[in-house]
Amino acid sequence: MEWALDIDRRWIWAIIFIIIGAVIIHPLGLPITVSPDTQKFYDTIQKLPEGSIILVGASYDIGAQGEITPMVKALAYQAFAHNLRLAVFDAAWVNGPKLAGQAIDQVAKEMGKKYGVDWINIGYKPGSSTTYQLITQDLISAAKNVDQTGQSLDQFPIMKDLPKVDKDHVAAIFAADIGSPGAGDAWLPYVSQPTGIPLLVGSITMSVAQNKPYVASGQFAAMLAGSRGAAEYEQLVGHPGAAAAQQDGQSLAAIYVTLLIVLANVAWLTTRKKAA
Amino acid sequence: MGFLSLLAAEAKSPVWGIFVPGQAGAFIAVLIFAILVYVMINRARAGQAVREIHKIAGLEALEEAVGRATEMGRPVHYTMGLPGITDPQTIASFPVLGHVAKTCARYDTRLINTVPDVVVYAINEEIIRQAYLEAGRPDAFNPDDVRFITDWQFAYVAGVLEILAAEKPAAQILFGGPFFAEAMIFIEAGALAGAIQVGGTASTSQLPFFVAGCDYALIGEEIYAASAYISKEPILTGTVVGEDFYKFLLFAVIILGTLVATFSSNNFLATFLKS
Amino acid sequence: MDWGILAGAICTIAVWTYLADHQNPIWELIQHIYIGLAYGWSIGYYWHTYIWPTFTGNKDSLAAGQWVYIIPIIAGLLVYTRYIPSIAWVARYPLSLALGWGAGYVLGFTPAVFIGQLTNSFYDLWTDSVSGTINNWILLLTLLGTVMYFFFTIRRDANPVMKGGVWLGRWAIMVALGAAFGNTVLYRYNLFYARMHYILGDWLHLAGG
Amino acid sequence: MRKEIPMILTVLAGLFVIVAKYLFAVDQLGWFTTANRMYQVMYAMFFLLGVVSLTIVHGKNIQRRRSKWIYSLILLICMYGYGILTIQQTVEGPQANWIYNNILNPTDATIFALLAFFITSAAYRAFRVRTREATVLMITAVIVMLGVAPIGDTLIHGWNNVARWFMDVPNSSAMRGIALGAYLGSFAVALRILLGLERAHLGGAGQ
Repeated sequence: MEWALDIDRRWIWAIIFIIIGAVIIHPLGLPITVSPDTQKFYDTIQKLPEGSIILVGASYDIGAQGEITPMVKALAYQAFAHNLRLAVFDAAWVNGPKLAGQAIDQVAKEMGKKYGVDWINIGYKPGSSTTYQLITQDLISAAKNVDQTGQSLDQFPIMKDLPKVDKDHVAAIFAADIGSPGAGDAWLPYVSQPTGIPLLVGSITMSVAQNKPYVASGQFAAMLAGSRGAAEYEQLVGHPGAAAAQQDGQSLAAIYVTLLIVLANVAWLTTRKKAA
Repeated sequence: MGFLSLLAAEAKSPVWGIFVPGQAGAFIAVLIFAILVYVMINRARAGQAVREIHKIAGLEALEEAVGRATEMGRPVHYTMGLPGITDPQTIASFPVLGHVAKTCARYDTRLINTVPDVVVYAINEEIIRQAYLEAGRPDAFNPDDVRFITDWQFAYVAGVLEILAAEKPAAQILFGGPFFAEAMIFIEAGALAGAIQVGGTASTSQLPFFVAGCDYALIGEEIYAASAYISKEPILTGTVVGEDFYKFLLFAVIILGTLVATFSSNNFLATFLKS
Repeated sequence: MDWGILAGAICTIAVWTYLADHQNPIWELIQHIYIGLAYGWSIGYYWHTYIWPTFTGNKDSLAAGQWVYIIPIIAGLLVYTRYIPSIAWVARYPLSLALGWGAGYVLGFTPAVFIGQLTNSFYDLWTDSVSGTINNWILLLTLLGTVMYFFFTIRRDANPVMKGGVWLGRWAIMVALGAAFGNTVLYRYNLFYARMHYILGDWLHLAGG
Repeated sequence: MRKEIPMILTVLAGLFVIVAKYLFAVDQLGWFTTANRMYQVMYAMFFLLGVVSLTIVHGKNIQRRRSKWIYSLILLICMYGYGILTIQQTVEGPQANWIYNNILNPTDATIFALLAFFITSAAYRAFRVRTREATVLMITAVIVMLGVAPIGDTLIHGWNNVARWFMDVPNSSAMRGIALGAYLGSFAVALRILLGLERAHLGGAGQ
């Protein structure tokens, strides 16, 4: 079995191209069941009164858009269908508001929602923890009164209902979580905990395990557990999209990596026995 | 909507007190912590005996890593991941960087430190310069070996991969954090270069790779004990001892709270702590 | 022909050349272009969404009468003195301020989150359902074990309680790290899937389903 | 002067935040909001440090004609060129946006997605059942992986729930244990800063 230990890793990599390519050309479409966590996420938003504002904390980067953007899109579908309003903001990830803004813009155009009335992109503002805290005291000041493109914020009607991020003006926060700073160490201590606004989290698959204690304690009101959670959410919202398609890739990836681990260890154990 | 917000404003009419409402429990928790740590520091200052920290293999291994690089005549690469000056993990990494830099200066081995954050970059350069000075080798310090790359994660990754490929370090130290996806790429690249790797982070999502990929790994809180462990300074050790006492308290609170939760439907302890 | 998608596809494939050879000129080129663009973008972004409005905006800016901002602006600019060796130490002023401020934030805000985690660890050890009771016992014991694993001043083999706790804690940590690893694998593949979909779907129009 | 004043600034800034956050009377004065605004402006002024550093590093490369200096030149041209373009037409301008969407975004996303390859080869080459701990780590990883992906449930009905139990019970409490420890560690570091015990940032290595 020594051959297995000496394999050039580029063969292992080539197979990744083949299996993921194959599943894109011929999707499997395996059925998925909706988990209680995702159902709770959906129900929480569904229960918000019409017209209320959800702050979209776009704490993510270009690299994570493959998982977070589908969540933001599905959120926009549900929120707009339910006549909720969205405000995009972040103080830690410079690209996040741009990416989330693009996704929401697409859905808004499709559903006839207007920028500045039904949604707004306040953009990224520097300052990290300080700025997260400052928006709970004075949002316009924290944003220096300009949106993503540099236009004055106070000319938009939605901002009249959003002078600051507190319980009276914001019904819920959706925070993307791709690690640190993210939902657990920025949005929770500096925004959600001081104001008492429920924190809904869209976590990348990688962070799900470490976010579980916060879901258990209720500090995260609900959480989308990575791409699987996003796919379940897309199913609930009725717009299956990128996340649903990714599930086939996940299935093959799980099998492939499992087989590799087994092969490598069998090979390692047999050669070790021979050496002994 | 307007009426509702008016009602809400009414409900929040000022209740005078010492603490901001809802913050008393948190304040007391911090206060007890501060007192414990302070008492332990004072004991240490007064020269009284302080408990010792048990052996932490990962920190002992730093010397071994630099030694290996010296034998092979190749540099050491030190990274803090994607640090930020206000992040405790970053702060915990500074003394370790100083220690590694001093060791490198003594062994006359090149230390390459790559940084993706401008503020931390400024600090790191100071720390390394100072370490070389303290080791009596100020001339050996090369400011170009402390490299700012960019604050964009994968631009940083791209830059570091280039440096790793060009410099072929014999030892790689990934300490502090916060670490994100770049950690695994560095560990893989380090393994490819045959480097001895020492890691430590409290960034939980990256810990599996540290445990699986590094020769030595510090898990979570262990990194915060590093500065005390390295310096053997009784005062810093005192803070770690204070922490340990606090953990006993934590233990007691959890067990007490569990007993209350099991035998009573009204958990007054939880209510008190959240007040 | 969508030139944008074509450009994106070329960039995507250029990055993949890294897998064949990690020092090839295509990779070198794309990586430097990318670093330059990444930083260039943030210059324009900061400029229009924060820096310029701080000086000339119609609210909360110098132009709107907030002259007091002169102080933090100068304090912030002091950080650039580090490029002038003779007065480089001046840069420590704003940095020290930032450090103390950050420490204050840690002690001011995270304890409330900490308390929330703590009060959720008061488990009911005798619930109505058998599975709930068993789960709560497991939750409590593994939590205590994990905390014991991080005692620094008590030797791990000091007494049977410590030994048992650390043993349980280490197993629990390994299970948690395994769960984290499994999730991470899937995460990486999801991102790769998105890139492959860009090439096979958006560019070549081969995606089925 | 060079070390004392920074030390005092550190302590004052830290104490101010704590007092303003916890004490009711200070909270009512609204000083914290003012201070936050000022701090934000100061922090924002740091934004050019990166540009300056990159210019110095790569400028030196070009000046001294170091190997691969041509790439440094390309980097600086891209940085300043794109910087000027985005200042001129904002980041949402037509050309600026085109470059972002069709060069920057695909490149960044693809570099990030390279991790799928590294994690696979790492799993193949580094993960061995050397110890019982490593065995547990791997078995859990496989159970969870197959449980999160729909394939597990398709192969064995109910696998999904097994994976969720692992995530919700042992994983959850161990993660909480790690987090509680990390919180305490971070409090201790913050406290050491405010007590003046941690002063590496002032240039001293350790003590």
